[in-house]
Amino acid sequence: MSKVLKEKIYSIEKLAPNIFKMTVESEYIAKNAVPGKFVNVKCGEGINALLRRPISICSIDREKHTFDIVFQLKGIGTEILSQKQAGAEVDLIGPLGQPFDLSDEYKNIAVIGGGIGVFPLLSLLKEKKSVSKTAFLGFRNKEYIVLMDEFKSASDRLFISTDDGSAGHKGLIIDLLEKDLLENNFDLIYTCGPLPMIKKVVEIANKNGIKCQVSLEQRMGCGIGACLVCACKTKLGDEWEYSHVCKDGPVFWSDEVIFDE
Amino acid sequence: MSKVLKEKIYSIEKLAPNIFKMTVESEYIAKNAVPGKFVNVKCGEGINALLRRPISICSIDREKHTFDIVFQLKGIGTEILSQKQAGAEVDLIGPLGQPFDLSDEYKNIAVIGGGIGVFPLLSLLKEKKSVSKTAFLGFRNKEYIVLMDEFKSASDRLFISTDDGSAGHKGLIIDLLEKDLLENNFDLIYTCGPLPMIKKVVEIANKNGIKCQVSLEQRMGCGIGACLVCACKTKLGDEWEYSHVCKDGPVFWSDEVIFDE
Amino acid sequence: MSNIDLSVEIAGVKFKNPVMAASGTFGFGREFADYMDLNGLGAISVKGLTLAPRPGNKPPRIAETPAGILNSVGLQNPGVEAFIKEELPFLRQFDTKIIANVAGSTIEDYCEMVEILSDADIDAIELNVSCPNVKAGCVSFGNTPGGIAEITKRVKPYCKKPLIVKLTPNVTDIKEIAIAAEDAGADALSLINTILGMAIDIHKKRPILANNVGGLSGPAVKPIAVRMVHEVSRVVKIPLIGMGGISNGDDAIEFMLAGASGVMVGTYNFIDPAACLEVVTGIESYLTKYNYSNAYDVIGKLELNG
Amino acid sequence: MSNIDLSVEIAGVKFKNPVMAASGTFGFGREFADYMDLNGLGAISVKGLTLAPRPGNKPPRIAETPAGILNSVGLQNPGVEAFIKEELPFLRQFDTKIIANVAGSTIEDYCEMVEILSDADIDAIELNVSCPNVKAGCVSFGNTPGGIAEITKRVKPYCKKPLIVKLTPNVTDIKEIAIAAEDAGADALSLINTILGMAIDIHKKRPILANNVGGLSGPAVKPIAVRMVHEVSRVVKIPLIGMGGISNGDDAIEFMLAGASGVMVGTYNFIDPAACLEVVTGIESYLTKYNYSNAYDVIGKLELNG
Ligand SMILES: Cc1cc2nc3c(=O)[nH]c(=O)nc-3n(C[C@H](O)[C@H](O)[C@H](O)COP(=O)(O)OP(=O)(O)OC[C@H]3O[C@@H](n4cnc5c(N)ncnc54)[C@H](O)[C@@H]3O)c2cc1C
Ligand SMILES: Cc1cc2nc3c(=O)[nH]c(=O)nc-3n(C[C@H](O)[C@H](O)[C@H](O)COP(=O)(O)OP(=O)(O)OC[C@H]3O[C@@H](n4cnc5c(N)ncnc54)[C@H](O)[C@@H]3O)c2cc1C
Ligand SMILES: Cc1cc2nc3c(=O)[nH]c(=O)nc-3n(C[C@H](O)[C@H](O)[C@H](O)COP(=O)(O)O)c2cc1C
Ligand SMILES: Cc1cc2nc3c(=O)[nH]c(=O)nc-3n(C[C@H](O)[C@H](O)[C@H](O)COP(=O)(O)O)c2cc1C
Ligand code: FES
Ligand code: FES
Repeated sequence: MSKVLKEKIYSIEKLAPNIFKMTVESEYIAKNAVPGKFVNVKCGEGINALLRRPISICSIDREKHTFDIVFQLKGIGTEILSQKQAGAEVDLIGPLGQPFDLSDEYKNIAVIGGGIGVFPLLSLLKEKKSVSKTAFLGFRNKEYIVLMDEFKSASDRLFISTDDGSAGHKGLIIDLLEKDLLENNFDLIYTCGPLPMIKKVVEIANKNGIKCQVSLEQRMGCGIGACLVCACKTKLGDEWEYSHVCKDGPVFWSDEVIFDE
Repeated sequence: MSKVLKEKIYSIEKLAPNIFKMTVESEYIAKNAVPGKFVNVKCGEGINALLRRPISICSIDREKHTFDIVFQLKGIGTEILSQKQAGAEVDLIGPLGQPFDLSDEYKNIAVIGGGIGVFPLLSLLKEKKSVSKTAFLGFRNKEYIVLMDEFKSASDRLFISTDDGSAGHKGLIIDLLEKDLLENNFDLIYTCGPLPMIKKVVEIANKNGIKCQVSLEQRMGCGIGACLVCACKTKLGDEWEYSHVCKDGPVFWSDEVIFDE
Repeated sequence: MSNIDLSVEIAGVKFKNPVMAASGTFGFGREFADYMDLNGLGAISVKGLTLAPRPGNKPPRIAETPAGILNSVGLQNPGVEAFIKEELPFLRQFDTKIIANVAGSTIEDYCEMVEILSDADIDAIELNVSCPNVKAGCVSFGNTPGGIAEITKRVKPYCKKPLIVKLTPNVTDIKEIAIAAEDAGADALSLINTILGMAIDIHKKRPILANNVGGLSGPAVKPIAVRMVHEVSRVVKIPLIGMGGISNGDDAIEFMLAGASGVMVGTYNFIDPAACLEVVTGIESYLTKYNYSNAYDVIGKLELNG
Repeated sequence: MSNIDLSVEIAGVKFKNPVMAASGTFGFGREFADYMDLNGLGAISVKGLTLAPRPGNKPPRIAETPAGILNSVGLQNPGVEAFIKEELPFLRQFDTKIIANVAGSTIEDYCEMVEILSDADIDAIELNVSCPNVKAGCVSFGNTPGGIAEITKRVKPYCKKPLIVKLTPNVTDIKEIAIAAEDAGADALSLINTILGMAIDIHKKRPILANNVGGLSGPAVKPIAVRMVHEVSRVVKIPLIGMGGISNGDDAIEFMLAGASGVMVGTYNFIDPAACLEVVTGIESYLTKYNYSNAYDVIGKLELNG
């Protein structure tokens, strides 16, 4: 069950240009969150940035009763959020949504993330029980490569790309996945990031007969499954229907989703 | 001339239940302000508490380059303002409006203020060149009686009333003025406070043939005389017209104003 | 506060308090049960129903605007039969009134739905004749006196439940629309539905909503909604349910003073899933503060400036 | 940014940039000269003028609402003759276009004013046929196609200046009003005027405005205004001046994409007396960012979602 919570900000840190990490003290979230879930944050007071903003849980410290979110400055909501100070309160609802499938049947897994989408994959890597874990992470440039210690220690193999080649492979992270697949295979690929990347990953997974979970984004109203605005097309027998990212997702099996819109 | 200024808050202090004093560092205002003028403060960010809030200048420290405002919590704007911290910025336009007439011809003056209206009278008392100065100040109760050291040292005689009699005279401050007028006379009475009080003061002043200046309030849009919303009825020969509190006031001669609305 | 009577009667139905969840913002109640006690609500107006299930519009279906939102859900719903079978039993567990909100593309649709719902265990029917988010649809009925009179009159004989007609604000003169609905047999009116709007992504040079336009709701529309409730309250005798931007008890009191016997909370449910109950508490505090004992001490009690 | 051409042509008048001060929010410009260089503006639309001086409505004349304001100034102004004699010479010192905004209670009033202003040193006339704040007044002309056609047609022969007709949003279908104005001879349209609203002081149980109702403006109305500009741009050929809630360059770009050749800044002048110039700078930055060289690279360039 998710709750409306007013929690204390333990710390806030600028990780990269426009990217912030906020650690929030929350016994409830730390206890109930699982990788892939998100929180819906009221960034502004009252009418300011009226709607809550969905942000994925990036990592969970179950002992310290804290969790982290990592977010990118985009508009007014994330801007206000980035200005909050340690010690202040943050108003959020969580944990929300359907998480990644972490069941033991998937032994050899890969995560592939792009941009801000790499961060929800961190808690997945951390919490997935001991198996072979490969991470493919794509960034804009060197400056955006952050939390590498954590990613390294949570994964067995780690591949990095940047758009401009300032670190790791120059180009798309997809390239590294495709290359790696020539020699390796995975039971399950988890992906999160820009839609074009996700589509490409799903295509590759399909071609290679690998199961795949995608974490999707859509503009939200309520975040709890009531307003039906966060629609995403999914299969229903031979037909389709609109499922909802906040309730049926954000994590879907790739073969449930129809990517034609 | 008035300016749009982003100034630093030097300190903020809760004086009484719901009453705050904010000291702002501003070379420009400290240099250009005179008693009776006001500043127009953007309390919230962006659309939050959209309009600026007019607040009178309560005292001016021309050496330290600071000025004080004292404000009462009323709604969303003053609420946000009260939560600002020392060191933060405040966005204001000022100094605005027509000030009190402090010319030397008025030797024996009285100020009479009620509630939050007492505070603009403080800078008047402080800056009026050495004459006989009597202050009549009405408060809700003892708790609201603040800045008394400053009022005392700025005035020659000081009378206090409270609604509940918890300090000073029990009842209306008007009573004390009327009583004092039996023995004393004034060249000019300045008044600021609730409209019923102002009207009563004007009546008393008229009856006693004393000149009177009133500081009025009206809901404002621009604060600079352009939008014409802050209308107040004033005489125009035998007729009347609408003047504007932000530009033609907030201080008016009582015989200019028509109090029939 | 215990001796304050918050109950109101609208169209012959007694609501325990004036606060209701607005259609389309509360689903079928399930999601909110986690966040509050649904027994505390005066009523729930369920997500707009159509005869057949509808998938709704393409996403994005929402855009934030200053103090408001635009939505273009496009009436995604499982259809009236599925509602009765799968959703109503859940809702009926709670001691609150259930209003079925219906929309159609033909008058026949409306009549058929109203007939079906008349036999269901609901307390009232709300005709959505003004949904701006479906292409061929109900828009046209709601924006002329003739249109609203016709649909109300035609639906009425099929309707064994109290009939609430929901008005669109996208009209020149809402008074004449309200009068037409009253004359045609509406037992109550609810207003306002959303206001047609558009928000543009200046980087993509396209509207944010896949549907291009959507309905504006939230605090931004409150002054328009209050004005319309006030206007309508002066020209009709049937009770009104007011909505548009209500986020707390004080907002609700504005609508009640303006003439609304009931109020609905829409968009604010998204910001605070317990918003409806906070509105109830807020109304109660206001009544307490002024020593009123009854919701009717406020309803329609606005005095105009001379 | 120097090689960007911000100029636009509307109704035969060349404006140095699309940004104008909206009528009633900028007085006659004097007060703003302290805060910015008026030469930076595309135009100033002056406070609404009437034939005889008008005292305006009782105060309070303004109420704040979520992300907006209600006003009921009631056309306080010194009259058209005093404007020409006492205000215009000041305004003419600056290199910016001057638009005279006029309102009347009879068509004859409008004709007479337009005739007088046709001989004055102004650049265009804007007919306010939609002011919601005066009791007997211009409201009625603006909210039917017949009304707007008649006033436009009757005024036109007296008008030797480009004629801009300002549309009210308080209508069911703004497209038909716009078409009627175009057909009747308007050279350009400006929109939107304010939306009728009410705010209530729940403690006094009275409307905040002495006039009870007022016109809503400010960011809250932006999505409604953008939608209307978009709708109108698809049905008329004459140029549009868009307004309603513009507070920065990005907002202005929304209106321009939706089809406005010019934009006006109203309420935001109160929050930032240099707002108009910030909008100019914002438009320039946007054009620079996307390597556009010309305002027309944006105007009407919205692509709809399929
Ligand atoms: C399930 C989920 C998880 C997410 N996790 C993260 C995360 O971990 N880190 C992160 O930086 N971002 C994440 N996002 C995206 C994040 O929600 C948006 O960047 C954010 O809402 C932008 O708000 P804003 O006010 O800064 O931008 P604005 O553009 O001003 O926002 C305007 C409106 O659009 C919505 N919106 C804008 N972009 C998006 C988007 N991409 N997805 C959904 N709504 C959007 C906002 O919520 C708001 O309602 C996630 C989105 C979803 C749906
Ligand atoms: C010239 C002048 C000087 C003032 N000086 C002081 C002062 O020194 N200390 C102080 O505490 N207050 C002063 N006031 C009153 C102060 O402006 C209001 O209390 C304040 O604007 C309330 O804002 P709010 O957001 O807290 O209340 P809200 O009620 O939420 O405000 C809503 C709107 O109404 C306006 N408003 C509400 N009450 C008043 C009022 N009494 N006068 C003008 N506008 C109002 C607000 O500005 C705002 O636009 C002065 C007013 C004027 C006109
Ligand atoms: C996401 C969403 C969906 C809505 N769906 C419906 C609907 O199905 N039927 C209906 O009559 N009104 C619908 N509405 C309108 C609301 O019931 C209400 O009239 C409007 O939102 C104004 O109230 P508010 O400002 O409190 O949201 C919807 C509103 C929103 C925001
Ligand atoms: C205080 C005030 C006075 C106004 N007076 C006039 C007027 O005299 N004539 C007119 O055509 N519009 C008048 N308007 C409407 C504005 O010109 C503009 O159409 C409207 O405010 C929407 O723009 P905004 O949201 O940027 O303010 C007035 C608006 C305000 C806020
Ligand atoms: S955001 Fe409301 S249903 Fe998903
Ligand atoms: S507030 Fe605009 S003229 Fe006074």
